[in-house]
Parts: sequence; C-alpha cells; structure tokens
Amino acid sequence: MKVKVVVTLKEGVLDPQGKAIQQTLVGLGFSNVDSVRQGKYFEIDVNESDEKKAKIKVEEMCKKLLANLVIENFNIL
Amino acid sequence: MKVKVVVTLKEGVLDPQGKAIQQTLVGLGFSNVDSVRQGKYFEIDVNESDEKKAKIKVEEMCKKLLANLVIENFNIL
Amino acid sequence: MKSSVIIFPGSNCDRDMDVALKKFGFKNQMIWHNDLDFPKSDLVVLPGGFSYGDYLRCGSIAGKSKIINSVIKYAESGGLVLGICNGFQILTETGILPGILQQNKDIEFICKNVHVKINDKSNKYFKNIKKDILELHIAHNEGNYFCSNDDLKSLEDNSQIAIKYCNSKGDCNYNFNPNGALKNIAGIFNKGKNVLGMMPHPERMIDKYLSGEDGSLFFENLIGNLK
Amino acid sequence: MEVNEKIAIDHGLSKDEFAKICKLLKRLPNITELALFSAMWNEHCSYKSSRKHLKNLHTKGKKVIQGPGENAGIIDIGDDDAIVFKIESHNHPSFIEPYQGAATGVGGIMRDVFTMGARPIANLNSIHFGSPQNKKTKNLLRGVVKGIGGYGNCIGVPTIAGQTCFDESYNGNILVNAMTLGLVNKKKIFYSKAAGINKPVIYVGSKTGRDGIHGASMASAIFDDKIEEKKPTVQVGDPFTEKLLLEACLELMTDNSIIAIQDMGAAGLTSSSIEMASKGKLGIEINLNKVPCREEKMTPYEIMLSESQERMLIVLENGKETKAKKIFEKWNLDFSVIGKTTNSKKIELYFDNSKVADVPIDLLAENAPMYERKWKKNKLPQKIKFKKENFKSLKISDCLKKIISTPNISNKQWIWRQYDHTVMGDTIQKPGGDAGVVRVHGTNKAVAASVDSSALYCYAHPLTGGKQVVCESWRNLISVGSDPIAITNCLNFGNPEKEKNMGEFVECVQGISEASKYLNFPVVSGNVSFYNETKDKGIKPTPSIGGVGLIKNYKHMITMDFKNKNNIILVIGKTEGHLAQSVFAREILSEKKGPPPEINLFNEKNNGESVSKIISESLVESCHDVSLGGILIAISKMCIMGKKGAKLNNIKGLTNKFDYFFGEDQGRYIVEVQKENLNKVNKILDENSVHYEEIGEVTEENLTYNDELKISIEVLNDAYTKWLPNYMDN
Ligand SMILES: Nc1ncnc2c1ncn2[C@@H]1O[C@H](COP(=O)(O)OP(=O)(O)O)[C@@H](O)[C@H]1O
Ligand SMILES: [Mg+2]
Repeated sequence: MKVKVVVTLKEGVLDPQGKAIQQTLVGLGFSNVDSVRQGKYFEIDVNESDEKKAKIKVEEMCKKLLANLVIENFNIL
Repeated sequence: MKVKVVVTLKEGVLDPQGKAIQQTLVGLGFSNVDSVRQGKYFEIDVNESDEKKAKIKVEEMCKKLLANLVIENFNIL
Repeated sequence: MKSSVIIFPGSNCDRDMDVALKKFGFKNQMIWHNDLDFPKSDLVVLPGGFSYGDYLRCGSIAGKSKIINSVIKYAESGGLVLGICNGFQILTETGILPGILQQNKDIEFICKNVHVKINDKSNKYFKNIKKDILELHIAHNEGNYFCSNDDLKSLEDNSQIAIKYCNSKGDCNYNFNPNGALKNIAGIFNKGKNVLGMMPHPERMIDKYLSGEDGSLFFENLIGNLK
Repeated sequence: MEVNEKIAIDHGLSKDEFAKICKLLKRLPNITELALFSAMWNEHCSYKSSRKHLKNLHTKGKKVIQGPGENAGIIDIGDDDAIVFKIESHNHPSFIEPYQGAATGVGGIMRDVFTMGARPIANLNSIHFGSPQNKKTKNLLRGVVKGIGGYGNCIGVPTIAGQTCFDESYNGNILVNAMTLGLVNKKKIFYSKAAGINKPVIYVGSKTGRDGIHGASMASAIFDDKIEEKKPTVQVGDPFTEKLLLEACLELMTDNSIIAIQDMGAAGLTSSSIEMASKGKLGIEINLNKVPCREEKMTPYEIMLSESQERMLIVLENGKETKAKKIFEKWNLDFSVIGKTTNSKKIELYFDNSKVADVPIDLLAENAPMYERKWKKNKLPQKIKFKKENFKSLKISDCLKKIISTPNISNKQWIWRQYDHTVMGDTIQKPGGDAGVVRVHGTNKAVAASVDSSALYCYAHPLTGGKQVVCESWRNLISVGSDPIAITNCLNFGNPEKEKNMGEFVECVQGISEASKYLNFPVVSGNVSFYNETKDKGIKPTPSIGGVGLIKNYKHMITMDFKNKNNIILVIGKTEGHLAQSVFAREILSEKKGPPPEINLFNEKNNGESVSKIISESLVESCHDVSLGGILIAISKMCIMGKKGAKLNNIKGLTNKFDYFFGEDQGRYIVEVQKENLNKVNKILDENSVHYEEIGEVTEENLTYNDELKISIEVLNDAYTKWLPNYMDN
C-alpha cells in the first residue's frame, strides 16, 4: 500500500526556499501572500497490506532517514 | 488562511531522488519498500478569508510558479 | 561584436563569462536582472550559477525576472541567446527552450571534464568549427535533461539537439552520460537555432593552464561566425 | 526572572565564574546580561583554556600584515595584493546535522574573510570521520560533503583542496574544518575595530530568528546521551543570501563609508557588538527593537544570543546611511540602523523603551576568565624493533596494493568531484595534487594552499606531531613550486579539563610553534575547538594546519604527475626506514605502538629550500612530497597521475626494502628530472649538502623493482581509486 508523508521544517527554523518563493509570488502580483513554507512530500509504496503496520514502518523510516528531527517534523497523512 | 499544496512528478518522469531514497531504505533493512516518489509540499499563507477564493489564487500560483507542468502535477489539499 | 551578460542574484559565472567574451573580442556589458532592457547586442548570455539559490527549481525564479521579457522578444526576433548551465535551466523554465533539467541521476553535484559530440553545425554557434568532439567542463547538480516524447521527437526532427555527451571517440552511449540526461543531451537549440542552452562551461576552458582549451575554440568560432 | 547560580550553571558558567560576575558587577546580572556573560566567557569566545598557550605561537614575519586577533589573518603577496585567510571548525553541529552543520561552517568562514574586504577565491576543508565500519560514518560523510559543496558551489567559490581522514576516535565526534582564502587590495582592508563616537551601528543581511540560541555554548559542550535535547541549536544555511551579502558588502567597501565591520558568527550580535566596541575602547548602544526579526515576540535575550546566519554588523561613517541602505536594498537584504557608538565603554541595550542591559565592556572582554589548566607531559614512546621474520612472507606488490587502497591513502575524488573546483576560472591545480593553486586574477601570480593534519603522530607524541603537521604543510606548498608564506591552524582537541588532553594541546602548540618559527612560516589566524568528546571518549589530538604559498609566475607551477619516460627520479632527503606509526606498521604488521618519525628542522628547511631552488631554475618536471605510506606510495601516485610507469633501481646499501619503501621518514620529496639537467641538479643539491638518491627512471608502463615488483598502472590505479566509491555505494 501507498503511504504519504509530509516532512516540514520545524517552526522557527529558517526556510530560505520558502522566503525566496514568497518574495517571487509577491513580485508576480500575488501581493497577499504573507508567507510560504516549503516541505518535502513522499509517497512510499510498502509491500504490506495492513495499513496500521505500514504506517508504523513508515514512521520508523521517517525517524531513521526521511526527516532529520533536529530541524524537521514529519506527518503521515 | 493557510493553503496546502503538494507538487509531484508526473507518472513516467524519472525521480532520481526517490529512487536513491528507496535504495537507502532497503539498505537500512526496510526490505519491503517497493518504491518511493518524492514531491514538494507548500504551506502558503494567503491574506484572504474566503477559502474558495484563496484556493483559486493558489491554483494560479501553482500554474505560474510552483509547479513546472512539463513534468509536475499539483494538488491543493 | 557586442554582447550582454545578464546578472541575476546568485549568478556566479558572470565574471568568468565576461572574461571569456572579452578575451575573444566581444565588447561585453553586464546587465542587471532588474533592468527592463539591454542595449543592442549581437549575443545575449545567461551565465551559470545559482540564480536565487536554485530554490524551488533551478532557474524558475530567475525565469520570472524583469529582464526576461526582453530576452524572449530578442530571441523571437532571431537574436542569439546563449544559456550556460544555470542559463540553460532558466531558458527551459521560461519556455524558450523545451524540457527541463532535473537532478543528476546519482543525486550528486558533478564537477569534471566530459566530451561532447557536436550534433548540428547548421547554426551560428558551431558552423565551421574544426572539431566534431569537444572536451568541455561540467559543474552542476541539475543537468539531467528531460522532455516529453513529443518534444523529443520535434527536437530530433528539426535537428535541435546541439551537443551530446560522449567519450573521446564520439560514442554517445549511456556509459558516457554523466547525469542521466535523455539521449545524452548536453545542449539544445530552439527551432530557429539562434538560442542555445547547454550544460558545459566553455568559459572555464579558455587557456591551457585551465581544464583545457576547447572553450577557446568555441568562442573563437562563434565570434568568427558573427562577423 | 531573577538570575541565580543554577541558571548561571545552565548557561555553561561555573559557580566561581558566576561569583566573579556578581562581584565585578557589584550586583546580580539580569537574564539578558547573564546571556552576554555566558556567551563572552564561553570557551569559544574567550579562549579561556587556550589563551595562555596560544601566546607562544610564532605570529610575526615580514609578510604578515595581520596576525591572529582579527576576523582572519592577512599576508602580503606583492604589488598591492594581499591574501586573507583562516580556518575554522564546525564539528559539533556537523555531527548533529551533517548537511547544515558543514554548510554553515563554510558560510561562516567565508564571512570571516569577506568581512575584511576580500573577495573569497578558494575554499579548502579538512574532514575527519570515525572508522568506516562505524554505522554512522557513511551518512555523516555523505551529508558533510554535500553540505560543503552545497554552500561553496552556490556562492561560486572553488573548493581547491582538502584532506579526509578516518579513525575510530572520531566515531562520536567528527571534525569539519573549513578554510577560505580571499584576495584584497592591501590599501583597502577593513577591520573590526570601531572608532569614533556617535557613529551609526548598522545591521545587515538576514533577519534574526530563534535559531542557534546557545550554539556557542554547545560548541564547547561535551556530548552525552541527552544529545537530542541540544538539537534545535543547529542553523540552516542560506548560501543564496550569503552571496548577496558578499556582493553588497564588497560594493559598499569601494569607498570609505565603513569604519568597522564584523560578521555575526558564534554568539551572534553579542560577540560582534562587544568585540567591535572592545577593540575600539568604546561603548555601544543598541535599540533591540530595531533589529530585524524573523519571528514574533523575540526577547532581548533571544535576539542577543541568536546565531542566525548571514548577518553583519557595521559601524558607518556619519551620513553614509542612505548610500549604504540603497546598496543593501538593491541586493534585497535587510538594513537597519540599530544603535551608535558611545564613550561610555559600556554595552547598553534598550528594548520597548527600557534599558535591558548595562555592562562595562571590559568585564565581558578583557576580564573574561583565563585558566592555567593542569597538563601532563607526554613521553616519547619507546622505540620498537620490527623483527626480520615478520617480513619474510611479505610481497612488495601485495603490501603496495593494500596500503594504497586503505581509507586514509586512497583517492578522494568521490569527494572533490562534488565540489565546484573550477568556478572563477583561475584554478590551475585542482584537488588531487599536493596543494590547490589558483591564479591571482588578472596577474601572473598564483596562490597555493593546502590543509594537513596527522592525528596518529600527534597522538603518539604531540610535540613531534605538532612539528610534523607544519612541516608537511610546508612541503606540500614547496612541491607545487610555491614559496610557503604563512599558516592558519584549527586546533581540535578533547576536554581541556583533563590533564592528558590539555597536555596534548600544550605540546602540539609547542611543536607547531617551534616548526613555524624555524621555517619562518608564521601563524596568522586560527581557531580552537575543545571538548571533542562523547561519553568520556575523546578524539586523537588533531591540529589542522592550513598553509598558503605564493607562485610568482603561475606558468612555473609544478604538478606531481610523471611527465616523460627516461626522466630520472630522485628521492631528496635521507631515508632511514622509520616504520613505527607508519601505515605499513598499522595495516600490514598490525603494530600501533612506537614513536612517530622524528622531525629534524634543519634538514627539513635545507631540503625544502633546495627543492625550491631547483624548481626555480626550471630543472624539475614533477614533484611530490613523501607523506603517508612512504616512498613507494608517493612514486605510485606520480605514476597514476601521469599514466606512466617507473623502473626502480637496486638501492645501494639497502638493508631492508620494506623499511626503505614504506618507512615514513620526514623531510623527503620525489622529483622528476630530465637526464640532461641531472648534473645541474646534483650540483645544487651537493652545494647545499642535501642527501639525495637516484632511485630510478620514468617508463612508459608498469611500476617495477628488479624482479620483485611488476605492477601495471591500471592495477595500481584501481587499487588507489576504488575504495571510496565502493564504500559509498554499498
Ligand atoms: N575533503 C577534501 N576536499 C577536497 N580535496 C580533498 C579532500 N580530501 C582529499 N582531497 C584531495 O586529495 C588529495 C590527496 O590528499 P592527501 O592524501 O591528504 O594528500 P598528500 O598526502 O599527498 O598530501 C589532495 O590533493 C587533496 O586536496
Ligand atoms: Mg602531499
């Protein structure tokens, strides 16, 4: 089954990309964009039919590889 | 209000990063990971209280900047 | 011959390009991205670097800068536009050139010499050039060219593929592909062949003490064709 | 919040230090003031354990324009040109978050250099990892290399050389040392010393966020099991903004608007403002509401301790604000006048219309503690006798293949190919040689730079090790045809509160000092990183030495690849066959004991100067110093690089060929000379009483020695190049 995860920067951690995108959007005329934060999105195909088990595996993957908990949070959708 | 968007590679477009992550996960012992696709995730703070209007704006942003429609799809959550 | 090099925030091969163009006889000027226009030029160059940090997608934000509309108009009127590395990425993001440059297949930045085979000489860039295979230098993280099947077909049908990665003998097979680019594509033209985008940096190979001299050949030939 | 002793201790201050603060202030500090003390009295800013010993370094020389004490050191390279350079550690953050830790390390050292008015022209790095078998090593290496490349490549400064080492003592404490060289006009150097009263103090660059609060104290804290809790102190680097900051600063530096400038590095606004005022013997007043903040409701405490990257503090000439503002706005950077210089000799901070800190500057700076830590002398280990029968079953070719493919000797192209080493169009010697070389743009001059460390030698005997690293740096610079000028040093050590570690530090510094004095190779800048220790296990003492030399005419640069067959190969310097602490002893004989090879400074200098002499007379085709692995490894590398073979002679009076080929005696070079030049070369070497041997000649293919060794260059090349990519792939 497919598990979807979003990894985002923790609050307060600088997001240089988000900042540049926000400024560009304003420059393009989207003047009411107050802020943009960029994160990563993963679709992981796990050979496991039990949803709960699959998600537990993915949680482990996030902790071990996909997210660096120093600066990032993850959220399994 | 905050609008969330996911930008993913179209099917058939090679995802070198996803592939590398998949291989690393298998190397870490997650042997049942069949495939990983990586995408981008955005949280956009739009100064607009009407949800529908905000989403229309964000759709425009995706088309103009956030996604490259040659290889990417976007999905407003 | 007059040339203009456009500087975006984060460009970092602008000086190198300026040095190279002047060395081979161009009267070059540097143009700031926020200007609306550039002076009359025989060649416009989008240099390498990390415009806007390559944030979002490389070249995407620079592709929205003020000067770009003038570049598009100039290209449409047949003016010569050369995009090197990040410049190539910008050209694809603006749609002047088809396709996109994705991350290298090994997801690593690569800095090294490669060989490329010139695929088409019916254009101002490569006409009369004495060699078929050039040794050039690459330095990029996103040089993995990709486009739709339709775009590829049209590139091939119109002979718009400019250069392909190969070995020193000219074999263009996948073993000599440093970044995973479709069909070993290292550079392409627009339909009119006045716009060239390519990943290698000829401006880094302009004397024998550097990585090589085939960059000199490229610029000498180019200015010769413009005279 | 009322400050008490416990809070002070949580800020990394000792009981005694807190008592001293209260006594000096004649009152309790408030929390913001405590923050200032904790930052300024921290090891990282105050050098409280090292200051006493660093004073013994040799720092003077004819070509030294600026020695230690400024953002970076400066040397004169003739005409109006000067080179600004420094090395700095970012060890702890890189262990926690390898990509960002390494990236911000590179960003930090580049700011140190361009803050002095120099355009960065080259980066180098010295990186040390745990054993390759350690589970963490691979990911740390991958992340660090990506981080170094990610930052340097984006800015557009070539990374031209470096050094990579693996040793189990770094399992829990990797080392990431980054070095930058910049080019400046001698007449347009900018310093951090404020001058004049009522001058505007301006803040430029990125906004201030909550990142890295307590970073400076973390840099000096020992890791323990609670490492997780210390995590949020890692910052994210923004190389794009740094590139803008670089260009904007250089643009503002074209006239004399700037009185003083200082980057906000460790301890951010606190150390930059206090150091500028302290150097100028002035006071400074800051309105913290004027500091551009990224996050809401930041407190004075947070603003003062934030280590957000890509920020600078500038004291401007009156009336230049508008001009400066225009430049920074053009580059899309924040600009804010946040205060002014005063004659109070105090730092006075205001927030929401009230005074939140009021501390005499000298209490924070000059009065910072200085400790005479106890230290233990290190005895020279006993000599060991290698038994003849140990060698009986060994074959030279097997030993050669094994040694050349060990992690510490094998080729590091996998690393440096990820660094842009050719941007700026002046790199004439890429990574892979003895030193990286870049031309001084638009001139005939070139600058060579190398970075070296020898933790095994330093661990076996710190005094010898300290000397050895300096000598190795000197040799690397000579080998590429440059005149060595000066060094920078990054002193990575364990816990200074332990006598053993402190002893290692003291004696390494002494060794560095002796060698640099003897070789007239002064130290102009540097950095100390203590507390490289996890759960009581410290790293081996690891001073990294970054050396810089000048080539007057870049066309005379030398590389190490063999050039032409029939040329003669000379070994310069005497070979005694010292095997203890060598790679051969460790890898082939599993012997880790014994003293490191001795350093004879007289020979070192004489040999080096003689090699320089024959190079300057254009008598040398290629040159390489003999370092790890000994003569045979050095010659093999020259074969591999030049795609040539070599035929080695029977060595006269040779007792044991393993000693000869794999011994790591110091002060030696391999040079390739054309036959017709041999007499001239011999004459110069004889005149200088240099010991040398003709060991063989360059051939078209195969490396051979009598009938005992015949190995093709392809096989050698495979052995040399495959280890790292294979390791990273699996
Ligand atoms: N981390 C690194 N970054 C850049 N270059 C490196 C790095 N590690 C090693 N190198 C390059 O690899 C080459 C070999 O390094 P080293 O074994 O220390 O050289 P030697 O012992 O011959 O002085 C050098 O040219 C060095 O610049
Ligand atoms: Mg060397």
